[in-house]
Amino acid sequence: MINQLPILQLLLFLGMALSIPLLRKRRFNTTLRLGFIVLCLVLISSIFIYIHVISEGPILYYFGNHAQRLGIEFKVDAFSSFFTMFIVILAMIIYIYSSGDQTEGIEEKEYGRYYILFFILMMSMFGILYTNDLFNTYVFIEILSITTCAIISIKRKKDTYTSAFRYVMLNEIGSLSYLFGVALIYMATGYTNMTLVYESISQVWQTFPVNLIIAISFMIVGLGIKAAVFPFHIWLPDAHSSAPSTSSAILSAIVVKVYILVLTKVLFRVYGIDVLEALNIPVILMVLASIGMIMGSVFAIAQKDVKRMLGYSSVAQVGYIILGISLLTHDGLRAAFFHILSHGLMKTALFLSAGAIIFYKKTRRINDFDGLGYIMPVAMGLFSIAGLGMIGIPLTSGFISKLNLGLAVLELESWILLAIIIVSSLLNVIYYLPIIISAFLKNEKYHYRLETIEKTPKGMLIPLIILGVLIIGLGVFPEPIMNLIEYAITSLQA
Amino acid sequence: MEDKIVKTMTRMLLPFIQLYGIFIILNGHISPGGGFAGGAMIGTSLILYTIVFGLPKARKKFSHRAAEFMESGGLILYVAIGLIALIFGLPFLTNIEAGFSLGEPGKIFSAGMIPIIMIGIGIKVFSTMVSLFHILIEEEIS
Amino acid sequence: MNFLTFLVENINYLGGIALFLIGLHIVVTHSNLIKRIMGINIMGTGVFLFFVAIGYVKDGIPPIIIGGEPIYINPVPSVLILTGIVVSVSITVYSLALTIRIYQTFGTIDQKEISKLIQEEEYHD
Amino acid sequence: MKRHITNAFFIILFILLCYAVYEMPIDHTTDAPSYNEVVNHYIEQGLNDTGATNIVAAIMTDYRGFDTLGETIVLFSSIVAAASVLRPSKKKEEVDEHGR
Repeated sequence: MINQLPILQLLLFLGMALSIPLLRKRRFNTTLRLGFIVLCLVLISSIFIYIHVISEGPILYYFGNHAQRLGIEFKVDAFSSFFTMFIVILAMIIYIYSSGDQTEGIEEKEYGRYYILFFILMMSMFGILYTNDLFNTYVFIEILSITTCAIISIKRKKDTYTSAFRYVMLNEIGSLSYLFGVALIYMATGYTNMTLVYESISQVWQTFPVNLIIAISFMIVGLGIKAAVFPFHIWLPDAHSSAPSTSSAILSAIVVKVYILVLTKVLFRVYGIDVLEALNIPVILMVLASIGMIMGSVFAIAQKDVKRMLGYSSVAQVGYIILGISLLTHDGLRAAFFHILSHGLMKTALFLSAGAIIFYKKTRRINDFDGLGYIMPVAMGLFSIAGLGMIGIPLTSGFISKLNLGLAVLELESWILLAIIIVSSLLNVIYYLPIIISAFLKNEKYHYRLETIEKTPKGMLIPLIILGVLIIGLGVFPEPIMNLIEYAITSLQA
Repeated sequence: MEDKIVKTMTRMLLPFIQLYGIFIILNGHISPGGGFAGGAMIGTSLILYTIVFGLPKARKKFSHRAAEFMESGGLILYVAIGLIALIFGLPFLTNIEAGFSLGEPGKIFSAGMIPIIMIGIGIKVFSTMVSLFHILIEEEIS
Repeated sequence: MNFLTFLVENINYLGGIALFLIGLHIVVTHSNLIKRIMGINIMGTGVFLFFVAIGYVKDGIPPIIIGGEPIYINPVPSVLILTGIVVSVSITVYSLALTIRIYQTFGTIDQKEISKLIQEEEYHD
Repeated sequence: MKRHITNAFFIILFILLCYAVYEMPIDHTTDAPSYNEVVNHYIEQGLNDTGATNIVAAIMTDYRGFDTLGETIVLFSSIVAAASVLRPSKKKEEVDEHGR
């Protein structure tokens, strides 16, 4: 029975998305409550799957009861079920925020469509993490990209359309180059199932080295465009500045991470470490990551609009994660996975609190933030906790991930990378600290209005508090999460 | 498009295009073609109708309620067929072991669930094409 | 001589790669939105042609079982491309819908003019 | 000047990709690397497994049926996406024409 759970989760999301148009007659928050129940069910079942997978090993699920090489296969192991749990938890927090949130630009009557897209998006992310088939990943990537574009353009404003259009164009180039990589791999090996491709690549890569190098570089470029790795990140800041803040939270905290996880799956499950080192692919990734870490932060400093700054800082943090992965060592992966978690939490916190601040204060410019700490204690408090986390102040999860990344890099004695990490952390300080300082220390401008504390609605307050607690909690006791990540790494490298 | 000749021509042509589309869908698992090709054919016949007779009349022929029903209906049909296998404990979308009749090859009701899925895909592609066309066209007028 | 046979034999692959790169070039250099959508379609056709060309077998017949021992072509790429074509249709419709909206709000579908208009707006507020 | 750089870049990419294809065996026969035992199984056992003579339809709906389900979901989400951009959904009370 446990084998059927992964596909039932997907169908649960699909059923919820299909049932929203049918529930239109009833009041809207019955749909919201039903959606929340669906999310809880999926969370419980993914915890259940995670426990089962840890004890009995990966679930292999062949669609249509065919042999592995004939049909499509779901391979649910510690790696995929760990990250699906993370995605569902984050999505629940954003879901609570967005259901309690009237601040968004989306009109009330658009909500039905927003949640249809939300649940189809969740379904495709679960599908991407579960499938063990290259072409099936492409189909799910397409569902993910069309729903993320639709989420951005649902806010009917002038600049959302242009940024959504640019996002569609770049996304389409990304998925077509990923498909080109799959075509080259199919040409060399004849399989699309990841484990079979892995076995045949380990024999065949001497005979078709150029073909496989170009295939993996097309995949890196394709997924790099979608994951906003540095040279291809052009779409991210515009998409973030115009999209509703719940969508940009989903986009930068979860969707970007899913594309990075697809890249790790392709690198480790399809190519394997020794073939990668033989074709010296990690060097490309390291170069991309380190440029991204520096340039992302440099651009972020120059920004005046809060959301664009957060977008550029996402580009820099993606560089951290890719750097961790490109080290191809156990510690590198551990640092990268932990940073995926901590950055997901912190970026969601930043976007949701920025959304609340922008709505109440009608200001998007960074230098209008002075004295905000007293006007909106919760939102600004969370913004500064997450900002301190991004800088890497001890007691926050950001510090732990930077520490691990530094240790992983030290293990390889590559001093340049260590210098790059330090420089980019300093750059982070330059653009996060001024906001926090001006929000709490400079308050003479708003002195006379100290007593009018904006009451953010309860529905938006709870997720912000949960996020703050999680960031601090992850920073203070990282051990339980760390050995969960150990399972994920061992299952990835098996 | 007030042209008389074009109107009578389409009125004569439409049934044959749609008949041929249905033929392609039903024979999807015997001869080349299948859900996509057949669905696209029926879809284009209705788009031709919309172009020639205008959106309001096309709305009556393929109303908004029917489009919405067909879209989610096609998807629900596909998922339901997949779930039948789950009842017997077999993985999702199993065909012959899950009790679909094999039939002898070359006949229409032969290959287990494949013709049913073909019909589901045909309905889905047809209604998606037509309602996408109506969404794009409708925006022009209003 | 060897290069010539390579050229003649693999003309499908070269065609696919050429279409892919032409499409990419159009999307990168042109600023008219409709042209960029067409560039994406050309790119998609290029990848699909390349993918189907992998399954080509000399004098193979389409995989409809008709008894006897004919040589069949490799059916797997054609199945994968069926899905790919439908996916690229839906992406094109979505970007066309966006272009209609952009035209209604900005009055132009040229990327350069649109970014100029946006800069002017940012300058004002 | 910028145009020449981009054109040069695309020509180099073209040559690179042709080199990738250059390695592949030239003759399109049944012993190409992609014509392996999976394809032979589809062609020989396809009829017995699924009963469909059209192997492409058999693969599309039976062997790789989940791909086609994923792709129907793409169609469904493209309608919702296009409608969310273009069609302002009417107020819930309007009974006659409910927006998608």
